[in-house]
Amino acid sequence: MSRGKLLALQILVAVAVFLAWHVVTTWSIVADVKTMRFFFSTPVDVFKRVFTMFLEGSVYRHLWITLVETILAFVIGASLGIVIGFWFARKPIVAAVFDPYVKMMNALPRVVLAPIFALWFGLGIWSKVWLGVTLVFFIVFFNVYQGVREVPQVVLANARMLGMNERQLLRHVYWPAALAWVFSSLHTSVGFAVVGAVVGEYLGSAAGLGYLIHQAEGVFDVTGVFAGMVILMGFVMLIDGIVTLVEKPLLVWKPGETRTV
Amino acid sequence: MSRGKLLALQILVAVAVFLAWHVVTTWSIVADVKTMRFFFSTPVDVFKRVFTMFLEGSVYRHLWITLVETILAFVIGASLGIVIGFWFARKPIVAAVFDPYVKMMNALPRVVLAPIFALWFGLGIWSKVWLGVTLVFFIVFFNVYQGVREVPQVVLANARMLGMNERQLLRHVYWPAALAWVFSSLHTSVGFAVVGAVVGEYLGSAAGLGYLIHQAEGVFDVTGVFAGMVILMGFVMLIDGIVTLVEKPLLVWKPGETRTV
Amino acid sequence: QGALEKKQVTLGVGGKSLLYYLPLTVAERKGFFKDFGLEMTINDFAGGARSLQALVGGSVDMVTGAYEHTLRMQAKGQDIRSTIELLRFPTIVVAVRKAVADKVKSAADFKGLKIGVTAPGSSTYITVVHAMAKVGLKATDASFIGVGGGASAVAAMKRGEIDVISHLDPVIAKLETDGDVVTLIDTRTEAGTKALFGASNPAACLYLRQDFIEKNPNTTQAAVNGLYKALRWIDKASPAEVADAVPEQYHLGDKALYIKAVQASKDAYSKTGVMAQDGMKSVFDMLKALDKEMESVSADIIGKSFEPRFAQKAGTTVG
Amino acid sequence: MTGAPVHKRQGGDVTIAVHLKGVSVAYALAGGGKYEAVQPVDLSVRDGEFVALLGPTGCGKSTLLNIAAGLMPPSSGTCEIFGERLSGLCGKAGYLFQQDALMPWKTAEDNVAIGLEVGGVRRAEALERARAMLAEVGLAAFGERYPHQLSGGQKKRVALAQVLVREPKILLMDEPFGPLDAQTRLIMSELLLDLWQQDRKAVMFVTHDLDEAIALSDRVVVMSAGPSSRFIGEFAVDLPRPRDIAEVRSEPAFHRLHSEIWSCLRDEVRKTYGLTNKGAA
Amino acid sequence: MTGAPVHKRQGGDVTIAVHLKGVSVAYALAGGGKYEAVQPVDLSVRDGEFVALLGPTGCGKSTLLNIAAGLMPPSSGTCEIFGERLSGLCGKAGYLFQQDALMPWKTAEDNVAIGLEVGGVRRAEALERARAMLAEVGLAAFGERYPHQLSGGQKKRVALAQVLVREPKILLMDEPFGPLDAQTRLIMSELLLDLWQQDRKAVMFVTHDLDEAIALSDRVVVMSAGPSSRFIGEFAVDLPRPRDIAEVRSEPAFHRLHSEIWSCLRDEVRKTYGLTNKGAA
Ligand SMILES: Nc1ncnc2c1ncn2[C@@H]1O[C@H](COP(=O)(O)OP(=O)(O)OP(=O)(O)O)[C@@H](O)[C@H]1O
Ligand SMILES: Nc1ncnc2c1ncn2[C@@H]1O[C@H](COP(=O)(O)OP(=O)(O)OP(=O)(O)O)[C@@H](O)[C@H]1O
Ligand SMILES: [Mg+2]
Ligand SMILES: [Mg+2]
Repeated sequence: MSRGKLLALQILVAVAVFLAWHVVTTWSIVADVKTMRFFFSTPVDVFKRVFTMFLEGSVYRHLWITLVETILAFVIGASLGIVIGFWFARKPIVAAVFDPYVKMMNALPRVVLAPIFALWFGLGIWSKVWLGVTLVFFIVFFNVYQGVREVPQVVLANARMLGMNERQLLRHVYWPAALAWVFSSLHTSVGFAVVGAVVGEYLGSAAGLGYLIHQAEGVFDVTGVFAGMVILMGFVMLIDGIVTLVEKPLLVWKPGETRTV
Repeated sequence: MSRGKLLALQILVAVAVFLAWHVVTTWSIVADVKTMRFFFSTPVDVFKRVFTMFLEGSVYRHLWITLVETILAFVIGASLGIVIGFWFARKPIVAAVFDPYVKMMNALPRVVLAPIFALWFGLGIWSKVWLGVTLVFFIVFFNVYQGVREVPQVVLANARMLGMNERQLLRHVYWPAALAWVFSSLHTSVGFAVVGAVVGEYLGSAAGLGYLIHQAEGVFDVTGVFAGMVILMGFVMLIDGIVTLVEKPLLVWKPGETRTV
Repeated sequence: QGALEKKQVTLGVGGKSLLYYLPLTVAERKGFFKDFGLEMTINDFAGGARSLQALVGGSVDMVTGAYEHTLRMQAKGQDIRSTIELLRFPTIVVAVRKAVADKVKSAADFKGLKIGVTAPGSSTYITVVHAMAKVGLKATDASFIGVGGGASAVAAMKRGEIDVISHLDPVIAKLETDGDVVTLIDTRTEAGTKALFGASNPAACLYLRQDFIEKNPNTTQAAVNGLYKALRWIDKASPAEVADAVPEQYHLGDKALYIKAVQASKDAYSKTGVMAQDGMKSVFDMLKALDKEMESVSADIIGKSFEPRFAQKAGTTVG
Repeated sequence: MTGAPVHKRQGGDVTIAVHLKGVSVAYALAGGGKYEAVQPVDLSVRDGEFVALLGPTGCGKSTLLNIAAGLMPPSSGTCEIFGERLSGLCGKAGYLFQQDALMPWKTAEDNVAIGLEVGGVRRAEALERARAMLAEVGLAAFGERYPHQLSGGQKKRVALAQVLVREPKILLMDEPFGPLDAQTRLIMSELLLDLWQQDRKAVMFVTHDLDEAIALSDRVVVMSAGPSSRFIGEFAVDLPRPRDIAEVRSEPAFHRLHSEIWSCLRDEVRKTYGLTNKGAA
Repeated sequence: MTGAPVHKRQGGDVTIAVHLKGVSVAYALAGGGKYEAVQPVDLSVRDGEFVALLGPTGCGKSTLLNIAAGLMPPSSGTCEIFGERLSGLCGKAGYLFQQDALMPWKTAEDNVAIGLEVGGVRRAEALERARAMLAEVGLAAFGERYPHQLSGGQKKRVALAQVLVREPKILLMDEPFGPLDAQTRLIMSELLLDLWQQDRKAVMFVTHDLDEAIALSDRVVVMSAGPSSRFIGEFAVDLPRPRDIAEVRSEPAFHRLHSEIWSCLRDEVRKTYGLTNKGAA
């Protein structure tokens, strides 16, 4: 499908969603309009708000902080996930011993941990970053761990026969073989990095998109809440786009559909 | 390594953690003991509390509710993730069109969505279930989507030549090929299902472990908070154990290390 | 006034936009902290408990929060002291859903009902339980549902999932204007508070750690001065002026409604910043009666929980 | 029952099973380039005809089978199956791939049975027939093994059973006996001829074993080395059927054909082996 | 320069490169069972000796190579490499696997060069030598292709280059010329012999092509069919070296050997083909 047609379809979907949103917040079809607006605002208002936020310029500071937190959370979480994932995959004993603990830690509700993070890392960006890290880490970790174990046995045997030591195996075999899994997890975890940062801000902070959303929510300013979320989404698309850009050249070797011309 | 030795090592790790915990909450090494206890309680108190909670029996009702929520969230989220993941993987146009929207939705902070969920699904278990679903879904979805695309081209071509239609391909090729990815994502998402349920309860509910934790937090009863989290962890191990039990027989065909006897 | 030991301070609050914390917003917006040389960073938390945790953990220097917190902390051996009273009455409202209003006329009728509170254990919860205790009901006679702070509380009432709600503005204001509830107990007013507690009942205050106060008495004084100035300003200002002072979003999209809400609770803001002795005692007694952990705590902590000297000094120096 | 006419197409009374009409294939390379594997060629395989495809490595034999199977579209020309233009997969063909193509998550017998099951055969019956076919290829004792537990030759035979058990109208076989020892090769060839004899299918058979090609087929088609390979020779095999594969090699006609094809191939390979290298230096 | 003594082990003056001493292999099957692939066998390959391993499909040839490579431990017995007991991988050996074993994420030339790079050769030099070796196997123009863009025979030749470029002391080759046409096979055989001649390595060579085995090797070892296969014959190849592989086939000694080994093999396969099936029915 051509890029143009694809874009058209995508826009169509967006328009459909907005139309539905507009309709249910303009006419009392599913519920009383007043109630609907209380919970969902209206698309027009939300976009007006987004627009003024950018026009006024008040949003940039918050955006910048959330961006920094998100990127740090993403980079640190993904790196840790990759490193520890590889380590576990290559050291079955370590993996076996720590396996239950990793899973337990993954189940801790981050919301409850927030005060401890504030204690350890203060209220600056770092407590948010680490909150994001705890989300990103596990997603990447589990995928890397699995990805390494999926390396075809014969390719691995061949590489070892070629004289590769553990470090070289990592670089030339495990890493490229696990790459598809890593990227799959990165696409999931981009979103979670943002969620971590925003939730961190939401739970206690002085700036950032999460702070804005929290402020708006406290006074039932749904328009503000949705405006914040819309900005957030644009945000994720951006970072995800970067991930995709990095991914493409790294995965050229993938067989895929054979093409004749 | 033998099962016994493994267990011993695992217990060693646990003991080390408890010891460290005990030490920092008994002597003012890293920080004032009073402050440490305010945030971390002490391991002895926490286990005493867990013990009394089970002895008194007050916890069972809450545990049951959280269990139901978690399992529902897990099952619904994973099923949706699998179904939609397959659908997207098999319909490249659908995938291309909805791709940005899926990623956007993944970035919505669930905490902010809680009121909307409460509106749609009430304060009963369903709002918690759906909160959990929004976490589980994305993790499973992205992995299934990737897993399906990783099917070896020649195996796929062979299956098609054997006369399989789309439904049969799904069942006999895509599904088993993606299974390792699915299970990897399930291990991650078990934790997230619990987190979803607990956070949901935490944000508004009448029962459940999250409710207990929230209640304890409200009166600065850290011991109660940690007791809740300890129970939570035991909980996750249980569900994860079930996943592993299901996984084992389904993945026997995996090459793995060749063993001579 | 001596030189400030610390110019840059961080303050924690759990839900800054609430009317409960109006003096803080006023002091910030009107630049009252700056007047006394403070550069104040305000961190907003999801709930008062979190701001307190941040204080204990040392990530904020001071907190505007519930007076009850200082009592609880004193009981736990954490030396946290309040320095100025901001709100004399809890401003908590207990209201009942319209549909069951004719059957539920007072706390005595709460038996078997579903009661929504912000969070189990919180002050909204304690207030209802106190009211029930007064008419001989136990907490276990009703079921309590944590409905959270914001829109989910409104949603819960609108969907009819709860029969009674114990909450604060703006949730109450929203439900009242939409005509969803009938008010039973209203502690936004002196009369309502006295009726329920028999005395005033200090709610919001500024509290700090004792060691911080000791090391930074002038900084503490400056913060108290700023808030005191805000209290005086609120006392003199008309509700409309108050509405103009806060960010537009705080109006809930309806300025007239906001002005009405300010009007309703204006009386609750402290006049002097100094807590009444019987008020503190009443809070303490209530906690003691309702919380197992507080049972064995002696009344001595009341004395440590509030340091009047800063507010008193502000009263003499700040016009 | 003797060989088919060469270089001449049939009249209306003989159905043509696979008809490649001016088919050429160029692969898209990364970076926008392309590689012309096969230049326009014509090939028709009559119903019931056994055609062997020979050619130097990399000349495009597998490529042509893929086209006939409908796994990819030709760059130019068309492929007709029983007179109908092929678009999409060829449902009438069974394809034995050159690479391992067994489903690693199914046991040998499940791998064989599944082809019947998807066609609507009850599982019990499918399994029974699968086991019988596995026995035919000498793997009765290995039905419950997963592919990774089999040797190279055993995997190939499972794949063979997988294709044969479905009794397709057209057989596309890419080096089916490659990793088998000479003896097993003979046994498998006999099996294949037996089945083919019972119910004449059209067969396109790629092999590197000239003896095998002659012994089995009605016609041998030789391709030139790539790139842009074409057909450089077609040889009718006029040996009587049914043939005893072990014996047929001693017939004089066999030897004549053998040396003819051999020289045709040899020159081609030697030439191109040099060319390919120079083309890149 | 003629064949090695058979059935007698050497004295001290000849180094033994690979020595399998009473090696047996039993695979663990799922469900706790086991499958004895090879019963205790002894085999020694002297430094500089070229040994061909022949046997029916599934008899355990790849299994023995895996043992010699140190990829898995034998169930009983030991493997010694140049007199040292092997535990873990055999660093002195180059192994050409029966299956595709190229790294799919590396181009052909990177796949070949990596073996040098990990040994400490600078990348530029490694690439240069890799390209030269690819040219030797006739793939100069295909250096930048990824494995999935190559034909079956091309992949095999890349793998061959990958092994040869490292110049290992011991060569383990599992059907290296399987998917190649007869002509290319000859060229590759010549290349292999050339390299072997320059710097006598010990070679264990698995093939199904009897001609090839005789033409290349000093000794042919024949295995019985599995399960529990053993050595049923060892044949010294007393043909003069250097050999012209195309010509050597016309020598009478060649024919004598050929028919000897052939009959040894045939009986074995025919027998076991029946047995395996009965064992399962
Ligand atoms: N996906 C691809 N992209 C680019 N070139 C390809 C691709 N697949 C095959 N080729 C090239 O097309 C030519 C023909 O390939 P094909 O697999 O048909 O050869 P073949 O005749 O089957 O050879 P072999 O006997 O070695 O299996 C080869 O030169 C190969 O490199
Ligand atoms: N992982 C395994 N588990 C169980 N049995 C196995 C395993 N690998 C191989 N075998 C069995 O061991 C026997 C020998 O296998 P091997 O791969 O060594 O045969 P081979 O001589 O190389 O055969 P071919 O010529 O077909 O490649 C076979 O019967 C095979 O089924
Ligand atoms: Mg091919
Ligand atoms: Mg083998």
